[in-house]
Amino acid sequence: MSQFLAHNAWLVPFFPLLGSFIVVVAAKWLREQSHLPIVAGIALSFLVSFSLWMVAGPDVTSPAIEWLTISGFNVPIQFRLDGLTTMMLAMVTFVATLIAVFASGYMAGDPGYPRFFALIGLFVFSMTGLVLSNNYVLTYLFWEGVGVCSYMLVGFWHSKPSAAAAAKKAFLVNRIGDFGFAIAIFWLWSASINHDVSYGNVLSRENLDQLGPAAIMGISFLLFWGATAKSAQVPLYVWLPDAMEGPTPVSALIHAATMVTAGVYLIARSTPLLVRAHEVQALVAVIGCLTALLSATIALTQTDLKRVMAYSTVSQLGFMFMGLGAGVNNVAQLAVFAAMFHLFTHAFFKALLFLASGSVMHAMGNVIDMRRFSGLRHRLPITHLTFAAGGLALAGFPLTAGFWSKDEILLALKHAAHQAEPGWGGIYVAVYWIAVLTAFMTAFYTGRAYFLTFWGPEKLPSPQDPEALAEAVDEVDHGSSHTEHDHGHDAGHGHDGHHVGQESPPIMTYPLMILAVCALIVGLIFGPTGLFEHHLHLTLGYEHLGHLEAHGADWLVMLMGSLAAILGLGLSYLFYAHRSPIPAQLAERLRPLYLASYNKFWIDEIYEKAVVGTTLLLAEISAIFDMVIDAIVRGIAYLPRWLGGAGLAPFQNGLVQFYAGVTAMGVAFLLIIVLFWL
Amino acid sequence: MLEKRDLILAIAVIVLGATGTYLMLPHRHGSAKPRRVHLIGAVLAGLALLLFATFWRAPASAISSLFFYAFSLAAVAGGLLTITSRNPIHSALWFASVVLSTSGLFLLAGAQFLAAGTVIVYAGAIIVTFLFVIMLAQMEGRAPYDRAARAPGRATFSCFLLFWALFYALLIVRVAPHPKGVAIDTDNERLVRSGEIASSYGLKADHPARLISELARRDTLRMDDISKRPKPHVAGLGEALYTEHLISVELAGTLLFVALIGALAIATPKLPIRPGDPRPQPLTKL
Amino acid sequence: MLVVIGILIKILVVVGITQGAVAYMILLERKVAAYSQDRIGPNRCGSNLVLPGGFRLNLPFGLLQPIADGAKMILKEDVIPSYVEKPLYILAPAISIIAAMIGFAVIPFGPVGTQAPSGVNFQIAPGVDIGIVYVFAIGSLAVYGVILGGWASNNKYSFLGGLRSSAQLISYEIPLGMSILGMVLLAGSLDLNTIVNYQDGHGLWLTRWLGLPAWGVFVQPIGCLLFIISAFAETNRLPFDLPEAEQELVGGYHTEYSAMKFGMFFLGEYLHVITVSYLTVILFFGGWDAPFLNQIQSDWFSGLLKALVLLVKVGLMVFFMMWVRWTIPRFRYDQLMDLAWKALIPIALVNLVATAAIVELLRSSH
Amino acid sequence: MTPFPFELLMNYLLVGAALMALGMLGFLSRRNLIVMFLSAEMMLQGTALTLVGFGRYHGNWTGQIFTIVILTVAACEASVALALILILFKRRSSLDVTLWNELRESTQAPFEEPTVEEEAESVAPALGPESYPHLTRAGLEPAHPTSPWIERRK
Repeated sequence: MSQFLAHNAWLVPFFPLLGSFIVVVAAKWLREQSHLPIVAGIALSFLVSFSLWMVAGPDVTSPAIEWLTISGFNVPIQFRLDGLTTMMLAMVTFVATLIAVFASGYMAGDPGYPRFFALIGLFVFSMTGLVLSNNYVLTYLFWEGVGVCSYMLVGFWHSKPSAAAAAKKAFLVNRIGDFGFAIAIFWLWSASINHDVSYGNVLSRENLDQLGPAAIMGISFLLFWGATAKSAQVPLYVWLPDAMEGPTPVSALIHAATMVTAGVYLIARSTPLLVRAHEVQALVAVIGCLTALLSATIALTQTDLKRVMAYSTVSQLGFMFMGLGAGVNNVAQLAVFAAMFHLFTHAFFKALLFLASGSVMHAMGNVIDMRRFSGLRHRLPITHLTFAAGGLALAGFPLTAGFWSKDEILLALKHAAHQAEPGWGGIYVAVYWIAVLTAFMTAFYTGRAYFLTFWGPEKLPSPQDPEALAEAVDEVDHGSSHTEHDHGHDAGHGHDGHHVGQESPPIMTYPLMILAVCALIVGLIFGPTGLFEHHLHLTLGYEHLGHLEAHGADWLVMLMGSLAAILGLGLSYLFYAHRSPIPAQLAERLRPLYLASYNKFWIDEIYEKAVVGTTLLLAEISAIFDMVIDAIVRGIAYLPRWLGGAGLAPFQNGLVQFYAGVTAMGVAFLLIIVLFWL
Repeated sequence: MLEKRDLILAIAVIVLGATGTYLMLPHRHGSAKPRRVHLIGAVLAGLALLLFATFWRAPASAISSLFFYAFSLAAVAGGLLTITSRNPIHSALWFASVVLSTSGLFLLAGAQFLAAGTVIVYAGAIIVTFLFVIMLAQMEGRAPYDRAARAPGRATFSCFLLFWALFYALLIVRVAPHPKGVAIDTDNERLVRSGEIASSYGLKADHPARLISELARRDTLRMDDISKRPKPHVAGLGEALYTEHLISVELAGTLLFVALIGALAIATPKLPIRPGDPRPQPLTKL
Repeated sequence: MLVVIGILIKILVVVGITQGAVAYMILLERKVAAYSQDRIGPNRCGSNLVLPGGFRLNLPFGLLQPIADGAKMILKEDVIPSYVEKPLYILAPAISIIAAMIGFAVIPFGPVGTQAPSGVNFQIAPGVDIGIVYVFAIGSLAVYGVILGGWASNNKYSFLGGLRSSAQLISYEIPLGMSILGMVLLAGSLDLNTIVNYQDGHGLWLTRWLGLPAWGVFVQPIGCLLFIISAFAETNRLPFDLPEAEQELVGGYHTEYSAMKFGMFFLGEYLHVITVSYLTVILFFGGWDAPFLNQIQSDWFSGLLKALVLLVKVGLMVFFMMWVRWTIPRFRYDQLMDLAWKALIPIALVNLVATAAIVELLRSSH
Repeated sequence: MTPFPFELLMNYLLVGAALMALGMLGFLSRRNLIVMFLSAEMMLQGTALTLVGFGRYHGNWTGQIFTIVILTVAACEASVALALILILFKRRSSLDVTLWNELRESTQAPFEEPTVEEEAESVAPALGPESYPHLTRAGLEPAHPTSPWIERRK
């Protein structure tokens, strides 16, 4: 049975691919039914993934199919079915199924409906392939596939300049990370035993033992470099907030299931390698910490609901990296479990939050600025309740999903502070406290978003809003339709005829409800019961990781986490539930800080000036140099042209007999030369 | 290398032939050449042909040599007249004589099937050409382009230069007398190789597969079998065609088929465009 | 040298006999025509003949008519119009008759090979591997006589006749050639002797079961039909005599010819009829094969007997051709072309492929 | 098999070379497309002769097989070339090859046809009354029309 299932693991990526193939081929006939093959494909893929959960084991692989064989370099198509993979697969396909169902309602009426679903299918195909593949090269292949799909989906409304720019940005930033990953693979290939880059070989003990310290550190660093781009860490996180330009289900997919988790997965997969490089681990933790803090600070002041969610994703990813970075010595196992558990729970509640935001946006006629609506809890009861559930989970409210996973990360950090090499412990202590602070901020901005949207006096967006007017003026000024907050696609996004302020149709609310239930209880089911830990234990190389003899629940850490969550939520309730003037006063008082947060610390502008400007300058200099080269090349090219025009053109007189005569003469002369001179 | 007598003779052939042919070819501007010039040209060319014939060695038997000389002279003379006739119909007829003589030479070289095949194919082809000439050209009488040649001097020079090169090359060839008349043994290796295949299977002598493999390693390309007796002509040729050259046969068939379709596609009469019909757009903007 | 002399003698004999035969075929044709039209036909020449010795001879059926005809042909004034292309005008009838005569080189007139009596060879050029291909090659040359005659006459009727004939001959050569390929496949050779000998044998299982000889007409009925139809067209006989259709084209390509030149065209045509009849009999009617004749030992007597059988069969075939001439009306030209390209060639192709498949199956079943 | 010594092979090669050169000459100098086509076929004949001679000399079938392939190619060439000639004639009502030189270099001037002298080639003189068949005395001699038959051939 398990053999049978393992042999058929290829079905997981195959079903979504088949679905998108059907959509592409039959788009003309399917039109408004284009979601059916995709939803069916992803759902089938989920069923297979779920059954694969049963057969997971550290060394279960599907049979290898020969693919790339260049003497000495052998990359087969082979799938690995260990705990990590099956966990990711089940999570990805489950969340993706719900998102696809939601999208079938959300995207209804869009002219690119079939294209959208074809891309969704391709996206899920790439992600499942990435998770399944058993070697770095195949992973890299699907890694790029994920990148391409995200490019096409973020730029789905490509006629909108902002969407096109966001897609380009996402792609380019990801290329920077891919570069690091590629070099890591080259290094692995040259340094590993047998030049075999499959996980089973690379992460085996013999191989890790024979790698030099420089190789271990360098490869770990490069892998982490690759992960920073994909998983939106400082300094390459800038693409993720902009990716909001895509349709909301895409955002949900990217943030929850498919794209950003790829980097975390890569690092988790390579944990046996990473735990041998303490410096890189510390770097991972610090970068994660920085990311979490930075994005949480930005999220505090954003007025765009989806943008708040985006920065919260960045922040939560930072948490995951903190967890991954905490795996020193004996904490390794605990740390990676914690990070992956957070990834797991985060998928549910973040998908939920994004879909709920989408639902709000859908109901508000594509307006997403929180200043333009409020008090929606009576109008959108289901959205309200589900958003609340997701918010609680994100804030880490006790007993919700986020609580358990965040708690484990904090626990891992705390242990890391004790277990780290002498001199490094301080870092982890700092990281720990910043994490607690970030948790508090998380709870606060989650509460802020929630209360601003659903509480307070009921208000629906109208064209007379000062913000709306400002936008309109902006548009006139700039002479373009590019606006930060205009997420919808005005022409035919299918919300015409839909009255503003109504609850979304059931096809959109049912996925929300399912996800809400998951967000509330999934942590309770998998966390304290040890189910998750037990399953993840079946991963390649994890049994050799250091682990603590006994770690029960640490009440102090739990208390800290709960306290942070409850304090944050309480503070936001005070500030925003009934529209107190305190936040405005605070913003006035701390104006520079507020502005910095509001403008995202001007990171984008700095990048624009520093990186893009430098590159352009370099290009200018090169262009001058190029002109010289061009002149030489053209001069050389002109010479034969001139010679031919003057000397050889008369021979091209178009008379076939002339050509034949020349041929005859040529043959005769050649023969004579052969006869007399050779 | 070459005997002086032969060299002089060869040069005489070339010079006389070139002069004669040039005189017989139409004038460059189509001006009429007097009958006398034609006559001189014909005499010179005929002289060259006779001198050329001295380079031929008569075959052993009298009848063969009679036929050989007749056919060869007819072929070359026919070729000369084909290209010098003002009237394309005469050209076609002279070419028919060339084809018939060539078939006769094929027959003398033991290529009976080819001789008959050439006659069948070319008889049809020439008749069709004939019809074309009659339909297209003869309606207006002798066209200016039939009366005038394009650069006859230069063409004669280059072609006779080519002929001289070929002629000289053939004259200086000296081969060692052939011991058996044929070159064998180069493909013994192949026989051994296929024999190995047969024996490696360890088949019994009367096993059908063994028989087939033995059949396969017969040398199909030789005109005589292992006991040096000539194979039956058509059977031998067919065997060689359908074993060694099967791909060539298939390719030739494909080629014929494609040419058939191509000729039909090219020559199918297009409907004339009447005034008022939408004009077809020219395909210039490619 | 003896061989050469033998061959020359054979040539003389064959040419003489065929020329004589042609003369009497004309008489036969006239008689057949007459009886078909309920007339009597020539019946004077030879009756009431007074021989020098005072003997009176009374030959029936106008048996001396051919001699009178021949004498007329030879003695008539030979007119050559001044507007003709003279060399070709003279060459055309010569080509016509030569092409008709050299086809006889490979045709066996009597038993050859294993059935022949020793030392006798009823064939001018024995052992030509490519027999039937040779006959076709020569046959394709015959068209030159017609088209050159038509063109050189410089007369529009002749010209039209020549054009028609060339198109017709080229078209019908294809089904003619393809119709015999079935027999060639079955016999496994292009040599006429081998094909005849095959028909002595047992043939396919169907004919064996029916108790029929393995004659081409039984093992290749479709091929036989196609061959006979195409042969009529090749010989320009009615119903395919469009090149010389009297009513439309005056006389076709030989309008301008008179005297012996005309006679040569005539001769060529009838020689062609004989050739084709021989071919039909040899390819499809068992050659010299006749019931009970196989049992006789090969000697002079049986050899002559077989040659006689062959001759009788050929005579019947010739009679058949004349019979058809006075029975079936002429085709229209487009119908003629349609028949060749749309009916005969496809049928011949199908027949060929089917035969090839059957031969292959039978061979592999052995 | 009768022997086929080198001398006999040489005969074939010489005749083949002559046919080849003559065909080339015809192809180069004649302007009628059909005659050019015939010349090209003549070159193929020369080649075929050479190949058959070589095949016989070496005692194998290869030469003949090559020649069969040449026959095939010649047949294809005949069909396609004649079809092309047909449509070329339809376009220009002429078989002159020099009219077709559009593939020349765009900067080149088109080929200038040398002026062909009209009626340069004198046709055999009309013989007047003698152009009629010589009639016997039996019939009356008809009056001669003013334009004799011969004019049709111009």
